[in-house]
Amino acid sequence: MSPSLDSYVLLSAALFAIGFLGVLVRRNTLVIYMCLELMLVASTLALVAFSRFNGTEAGDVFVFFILTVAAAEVAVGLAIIVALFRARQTVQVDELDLLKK
Amino acid sequence: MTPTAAALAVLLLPLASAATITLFLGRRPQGAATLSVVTAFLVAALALWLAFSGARFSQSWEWLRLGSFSVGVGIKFDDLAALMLSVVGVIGLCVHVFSLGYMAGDPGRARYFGGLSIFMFSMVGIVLADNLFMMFIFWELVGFSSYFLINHWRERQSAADASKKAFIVNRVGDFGFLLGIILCYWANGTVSLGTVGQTPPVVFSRLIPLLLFCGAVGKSAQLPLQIWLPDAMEGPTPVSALIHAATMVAAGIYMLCRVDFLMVGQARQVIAWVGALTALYAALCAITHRDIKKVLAYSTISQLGYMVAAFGLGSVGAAMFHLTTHAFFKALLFLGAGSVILGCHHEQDIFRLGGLRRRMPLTFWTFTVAVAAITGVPFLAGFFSKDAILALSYERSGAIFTVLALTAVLTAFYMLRLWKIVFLGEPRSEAASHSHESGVSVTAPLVLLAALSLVGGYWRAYPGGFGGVFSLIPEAEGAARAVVLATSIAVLLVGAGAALSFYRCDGDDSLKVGFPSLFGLLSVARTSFDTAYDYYVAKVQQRLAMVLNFIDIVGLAGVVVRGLAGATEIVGFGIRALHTGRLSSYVYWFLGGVVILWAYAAGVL
Amino acid sequence: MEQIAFASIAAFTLACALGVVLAKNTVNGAMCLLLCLAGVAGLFIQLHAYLLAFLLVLVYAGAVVALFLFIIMLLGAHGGQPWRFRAFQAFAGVVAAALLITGLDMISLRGKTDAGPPVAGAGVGSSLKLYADQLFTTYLLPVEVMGFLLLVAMLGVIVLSRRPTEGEATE
Amino acid sequence: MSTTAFDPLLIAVVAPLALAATIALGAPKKWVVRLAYAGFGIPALMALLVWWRFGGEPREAHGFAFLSSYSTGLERFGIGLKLGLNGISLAMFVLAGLVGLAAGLYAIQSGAERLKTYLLLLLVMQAGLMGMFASVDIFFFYFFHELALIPTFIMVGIWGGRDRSYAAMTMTIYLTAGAMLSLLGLIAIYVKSGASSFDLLVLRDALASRPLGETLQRHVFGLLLFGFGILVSLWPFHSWAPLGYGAAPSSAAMLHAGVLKKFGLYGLIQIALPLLPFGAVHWSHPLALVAGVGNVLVIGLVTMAQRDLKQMVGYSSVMHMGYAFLGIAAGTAMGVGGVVLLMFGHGLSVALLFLLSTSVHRRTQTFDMGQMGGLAQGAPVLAALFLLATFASVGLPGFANFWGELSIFVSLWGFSHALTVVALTGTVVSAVYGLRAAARVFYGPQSDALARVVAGNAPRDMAWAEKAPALLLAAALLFVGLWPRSLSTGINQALQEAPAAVAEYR
Amino acid sequence: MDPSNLQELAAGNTWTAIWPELSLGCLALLLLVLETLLPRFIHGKIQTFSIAGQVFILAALLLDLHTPYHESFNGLLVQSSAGQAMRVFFLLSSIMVSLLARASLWKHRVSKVEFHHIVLVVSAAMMLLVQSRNFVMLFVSLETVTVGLYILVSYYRSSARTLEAGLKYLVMGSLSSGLLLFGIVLLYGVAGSASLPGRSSDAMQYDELARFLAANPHNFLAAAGIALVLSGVAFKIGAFPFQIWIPDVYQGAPTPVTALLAVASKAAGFVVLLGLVGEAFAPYAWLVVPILTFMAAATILFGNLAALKQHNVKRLIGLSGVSHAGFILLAVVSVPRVPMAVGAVYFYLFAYLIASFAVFGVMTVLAGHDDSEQEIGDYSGLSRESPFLAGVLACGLGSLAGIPPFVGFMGKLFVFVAAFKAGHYGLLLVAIAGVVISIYYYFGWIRAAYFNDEPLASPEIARRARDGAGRLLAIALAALAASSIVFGLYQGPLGAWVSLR
Repeated sequence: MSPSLDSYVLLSAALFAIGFLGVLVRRNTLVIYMCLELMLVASTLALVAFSRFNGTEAGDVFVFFILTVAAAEVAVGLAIIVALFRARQTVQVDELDLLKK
Repeated sequence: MTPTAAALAVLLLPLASAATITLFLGRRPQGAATLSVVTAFLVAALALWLAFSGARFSQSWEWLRLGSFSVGVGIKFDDLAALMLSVVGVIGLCVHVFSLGYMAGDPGRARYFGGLSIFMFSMVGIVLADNLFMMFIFWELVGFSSYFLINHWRERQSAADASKKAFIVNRVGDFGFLLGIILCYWANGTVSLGTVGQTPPVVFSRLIPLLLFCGAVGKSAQLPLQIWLPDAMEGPTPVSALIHAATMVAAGIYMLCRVDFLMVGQARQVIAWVGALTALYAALCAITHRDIKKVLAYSTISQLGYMVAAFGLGSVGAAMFHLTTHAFFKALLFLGAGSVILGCHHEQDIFRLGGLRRRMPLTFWTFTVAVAAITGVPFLAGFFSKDAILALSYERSGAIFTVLALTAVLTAFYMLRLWKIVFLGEPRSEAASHSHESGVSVTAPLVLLAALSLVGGYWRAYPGGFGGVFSLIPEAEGAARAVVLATSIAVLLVGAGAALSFYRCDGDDSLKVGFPSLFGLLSVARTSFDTAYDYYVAKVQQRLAMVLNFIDIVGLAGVVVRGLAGATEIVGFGIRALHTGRLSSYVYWFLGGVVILWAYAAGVL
Repeated sequence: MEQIAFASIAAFTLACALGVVLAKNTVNGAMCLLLCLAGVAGLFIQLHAYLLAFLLVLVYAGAVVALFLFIIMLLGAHGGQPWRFRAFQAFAGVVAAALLITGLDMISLRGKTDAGPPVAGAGVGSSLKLYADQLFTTYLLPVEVMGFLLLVAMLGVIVLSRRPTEGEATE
Repeated sequence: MSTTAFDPLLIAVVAPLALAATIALGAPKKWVVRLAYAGFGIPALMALLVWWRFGGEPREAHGFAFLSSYSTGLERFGIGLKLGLNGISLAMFVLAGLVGLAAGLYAIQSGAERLKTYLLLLLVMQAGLMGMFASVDIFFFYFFHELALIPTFIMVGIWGGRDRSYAAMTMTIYLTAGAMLSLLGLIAIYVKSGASSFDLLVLRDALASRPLGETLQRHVFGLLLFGFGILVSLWPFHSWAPLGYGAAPSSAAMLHAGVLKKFGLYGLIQIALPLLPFGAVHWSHPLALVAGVGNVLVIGLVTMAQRDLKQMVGYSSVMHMGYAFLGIAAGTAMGVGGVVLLMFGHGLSVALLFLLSTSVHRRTQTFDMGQMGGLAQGAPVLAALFLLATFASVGLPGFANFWGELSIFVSLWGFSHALTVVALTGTVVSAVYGLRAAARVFYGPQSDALARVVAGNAPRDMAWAEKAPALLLAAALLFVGLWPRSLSTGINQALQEAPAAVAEYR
Repeated sequence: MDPSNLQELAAGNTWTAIWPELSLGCLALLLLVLETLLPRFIHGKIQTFSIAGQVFILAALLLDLHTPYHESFNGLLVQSSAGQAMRVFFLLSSIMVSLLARASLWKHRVSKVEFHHIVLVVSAAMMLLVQSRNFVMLFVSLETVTVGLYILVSYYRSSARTLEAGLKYLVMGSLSSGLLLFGIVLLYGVAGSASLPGRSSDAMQYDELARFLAANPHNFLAAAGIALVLSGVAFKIGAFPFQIWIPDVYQGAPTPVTALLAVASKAAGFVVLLGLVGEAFAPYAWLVVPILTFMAAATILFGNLAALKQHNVKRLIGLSGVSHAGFILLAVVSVPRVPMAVGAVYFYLFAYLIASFAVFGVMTVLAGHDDSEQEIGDYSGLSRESPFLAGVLACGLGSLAGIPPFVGFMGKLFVFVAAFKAGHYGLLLVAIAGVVISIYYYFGWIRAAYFNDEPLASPEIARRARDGAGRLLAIALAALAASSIVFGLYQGPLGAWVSLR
């Protein structure tokens, strides 16, 4: 017997939650960014599972777009982090508080 | 000229004169004076013509309508109005003419004559008014003219204070007056004197007459609102003669007579007692005063008390009769005093005058006639009218009769004190010793008024007749007649004798020297009302105002408004502080948001 | 059999995901991410989405994670910063975890899909042909937009990571 | 509904705006004053013209005459610029024209700094005022009010006296709050009437045949009452008024206290009473109590305690608004008509008082009455006018205010006996502070402080340029005071419907 | 899938329907081409060229305003008059942003053409975004917008503040994208579920999804998905509690980008929200309306209260923008019950566009090299130095504050009427409180510009105020100020057109 759809969804949700948790608790920009990627991947997992179990097509196509977007986002995001590191010599978000109040 | 047109002319001529003076003659005092006097002459002539031609009519125009509420302007010209109008016209003319001499050289003459014209307009308005609203309107306007004229010498602090006091005290009285009118309106649906008088009026309580009486209390300076009248002597003396002796203050009596049909027994009783007590109290006050005009002012209050008492005892005739004669001799007294003041370079302290008999003979003789008239020397004007009132009171109420008789003693006492100290003896000051009689414009009115004071009591001789009024004069019969006559002669002798024998013509008040404690007591009694009111104004009213002001500014505008603003700002600061600038804290906001939304979607919230 | 495979891959994936969050050393974190992605690719295969599994490995593992590692090295940021827990942060983290787990529970317990077994036949994710058909007909517009997106991203990276030119104001 | 070729109402609204725009777009300097004369003169002329013609004009729906409408592209929304006057709005329209002209003339001769901007803002305000009362569409009624309100804030902020910044801010926030609440009330009427129109005539027809539910009327009237009440300085929401007027430049204070403030009362009379008669009855008792005790009695006493002349005038204006609220609470044609007359009279007299206070300040360099005295000797005309204005505001017969107060007092007895007594007490109180102020400023000997300020030179009396606006106001006060039928006939006609509707619920 | 079917599907791609987006894309590409072809010294002119091109497209668009409601691209997009309106909206905003950028970029040594390129692409993507009726399309265009904005926000890469803003926007934006995506996935999954009634084979389509939701009015997974999607959109529009990033990012971002974020990006978010509330999630009004009601109230209060004590103008305008989002939400929550609320949203957006760009224009002109540090105090005495700029500022702020005769007032009026019709009385009271509070800070700003007698805070600002805007920008600002009054007085075309639906 194959695993149920629910178990895939649960797994995906767990991955999503772990990603979110990482964004919450980590202070290193790079790690935060990795966690954000994790959240996207979690979504794709659910998407593929749904497509498979429901027999619908759009989900699979969507994954392609998500992956592409993620790649572009990572490129831009890392560029920003690099630029920021150049300006501030740090990747710790706690030290980024020029803008407040 | 139809009577209506004439009446309208009487009403509007002074207004036109006032307007012309205000607009065009402000810089031409001579022109203003002339215009004003001519107007006064025309008014007097037309008034007398109207009164004696026997024309009696009423007519009314709607002036304002809002829904069911309508205010009319109209003329009700009956015997009562005719009598009052004649008095106003004659006295007004005398005073205008007198003013020509008295005010000569005053820089504010134009303003003064403008004020007189406004006053004439307002006074005539009261007289002619055919409904209570209209009467109230002119009632207020005479108050304003009085204010304006008392304040004539505006650089004087005392004049400014006195005028303010006069208006405000009158306003207090008018408070009741207007309330009474409003009640009357709601009770009867109208305040037209004609309509309310014809159908049996609805007087649902003693309240209406008593409230209307409040107006008279203020205007006629009855207890406890009498305080303004002595102060009002700050105005020029002719003004005192016209407004604060002969006409305006008597308007209270006139008004009461106008609304006679609204009176009920218990209200009359109150009114009679107020009048009697005022008469007595004012007479007592007059004894100790040194200022010639203020003595006369207290005398006026006292005589007005007589009239009010007469009305309260139920006789419109007696009240109006005394009003008429009083107008003659009191105007004469004031104008005489004016003549003295003018002759003595504005010296008003009687103990600094003296010996004017020889230097100002005409003034002396006319003044003597007036004193005789007011003290009730037989066959002069005052004798008849005062007798009528005494007779009335004898008939109706022994207590009031006693009070009034006592007042008569005092009247004779203080009037002769005044007369003796001012005119007899030797001059006691530079001013008095250089005194002189003034010109014809000053003396002519004196003579005219003296004549009227001599003959004014023979009411049956009045041409044209004011039967509607004078037929109501009560006459004592039989034994009562003798008692009253005896009393009046007795009081005259007692009072006059005491004064003549007691006072010496020197620079000091004999009473003060002889009986200092009595003098002190009377002085305290005189000033007690002012003291009480001053205490109220300064310590109660003003403090209350300050406290409320404090609450308004500190409590409301400060604590509540600024406090609310401040609280908002503190919240603002607090929320601003939420922007910590830390990314990690912002992520928690997202978490919070998602959790709230999830919770709601799941039905937890 | 499939159940066991799923369970083991799922456990592995979750563990690696946790590793990303917990790893002290950033490089280790990136490696965990890589393994996690491999796990997900495995799950894709189990779901018959072979093409997508391939894409995932190619794009993510091959490009993204490599890029991450590259940057970590470039910035020298791999020296694991110690976990700096403050009481408040720890508390907030626990609360956050609790809330997320509650949310998950609710999704899994109340949101049962009651789906039957997978629909027979392979989805579009399994073959390149089907996939391309979709992409170049129905979804042609998004693909075109995606082109612009990539162009923009490329320009952005160039603009942002170019060294500040001479005279450009710095703080 | 015809759009006549010559529409005096439209001209009165557009002329000041157009001239303001001309000035803004850079009219030559020497033309600015001339344009301003025209900008204030034309509305006043138009106002007098419609006043003259009003009696003979045919009445269209609900007693309105001079009706005309213009499209602004929102017909589908039920909004259109519709102008017209009934007896009530006629009175206010004339008031706005006259006070506007006086304020304008006074501003022109004031020599204010940045005079061009000052006149420009005043012109905008003037247009708003004229439009406010000429609008039959209640959206535009509100719109024009705001149009006039904004310049007020700016003028207080720029040309104000001491504390101007705080005063302007307080005023802005208070009045915005009031305006927003009333806007909500107006929207409520718009939506709930089912007419989907802001046209007052349409609304009246719609609600006459199908009145709103009683609960709804209660709530909506409450909204309007509080909104308008704040704008009219209903106690205890009055704090802005003395503060704002104390700081405002004279012309702005004249226009605001004299005309703009009447917006709320006018709205209650023209909109709330006819459309929400049950609400009016429901709220009348609390309203009367607050207005009687709070505005008349408490503020009356507070006014007595003022030393600052301008603040005193400000407080006295708050107090007189209490009478107006009392008249509205009474809800009869007598009371409401009285309110309209009072608005007219008060508008003129308070404007005159503000004008003269500034003239006094110009001579004494202070508003502190404790330091003044004896000004009448040097400036008799100023003194006379001030006395006139004081007596007008005290309610002396012969001035327009008197008729208003009298009608209100008489009508009030039918509503509440106790409050009539309270209100009448106010007449004494106002006499006390009014005369006290006049005495302190003008009479008695010249004070030492004043002597120091003028340093030996006798203060000069008013020149013609300064006198003319004051005389204009005084003349209007006297005219209506002596001939109240010139307004009351129209007002009475306009009050055929609303009080009857109110009476039905009472 | 047989080839004929493919042909048919390919034929569904009616490219002419999206000619404005295509033209913008081409223009963007053309810019890059010109940059490589033309010599360096006339690169500055490329900016002007870009603006001219946009104006040209705008003109063409204005000739083709009325479009019947129809689908294109196999249902991925929907064209309508409202869509046309939003195209105009985004074009106007991108023209303004280009103008502002032209005035701002020269103060920084950064590549200019790329900036314009990205602005154009982002605008085109926004146009597509608001026409999307399919979640795939929605996500793709949304991400294009977002990625573009990541770059633009961090564009002044030498400024630590700008980069910090960029990073914050990046993280928060990615997080919200993640939430949105997961929500979409959940919806897609549950709607395709074979065991539920109304199963949809293509739940990425709005109408399909709506049909499914209507058949399953209380599905938990769908509700959770909707909640997540709303969270993602709330980030875009800056609704509570997803607004917290706004002041920081607005402050750090280059001013033209701040304007783009504040106006266009927010407007796009709202139109997406309208589509969701009005179409896709319509059967779930029981869920959406309370959530948005709560958001609206909290957003209005939070935005206004936070702005109360704010002195940095960019943060202030950001927070005031938050409160405006609350007001628009007020109209959005009324949409399920009152159809005219849609018109109110559009009108408000246009009013907001006019007002905001007037203010941003003045801000840009006065900004120095580091434009993140502008304080209200810096504006004191502006009316003396430059009446023109002060006037434009006053028109903008007056309109934002919502006072007549400015167009912002009409916007508020429509929103209030809509909310009243829908019966959101409590919200209206909150909104009124918000308006009153907002008066305080807008007034404070105007007060600084007009009432203060002191000269401008620094000679540099005074010089910039005197120099004024460049000619093009000045014309644009004058037009904005004028239109803020004209549309306040006479709504004719705008009113009729916006309420066409």
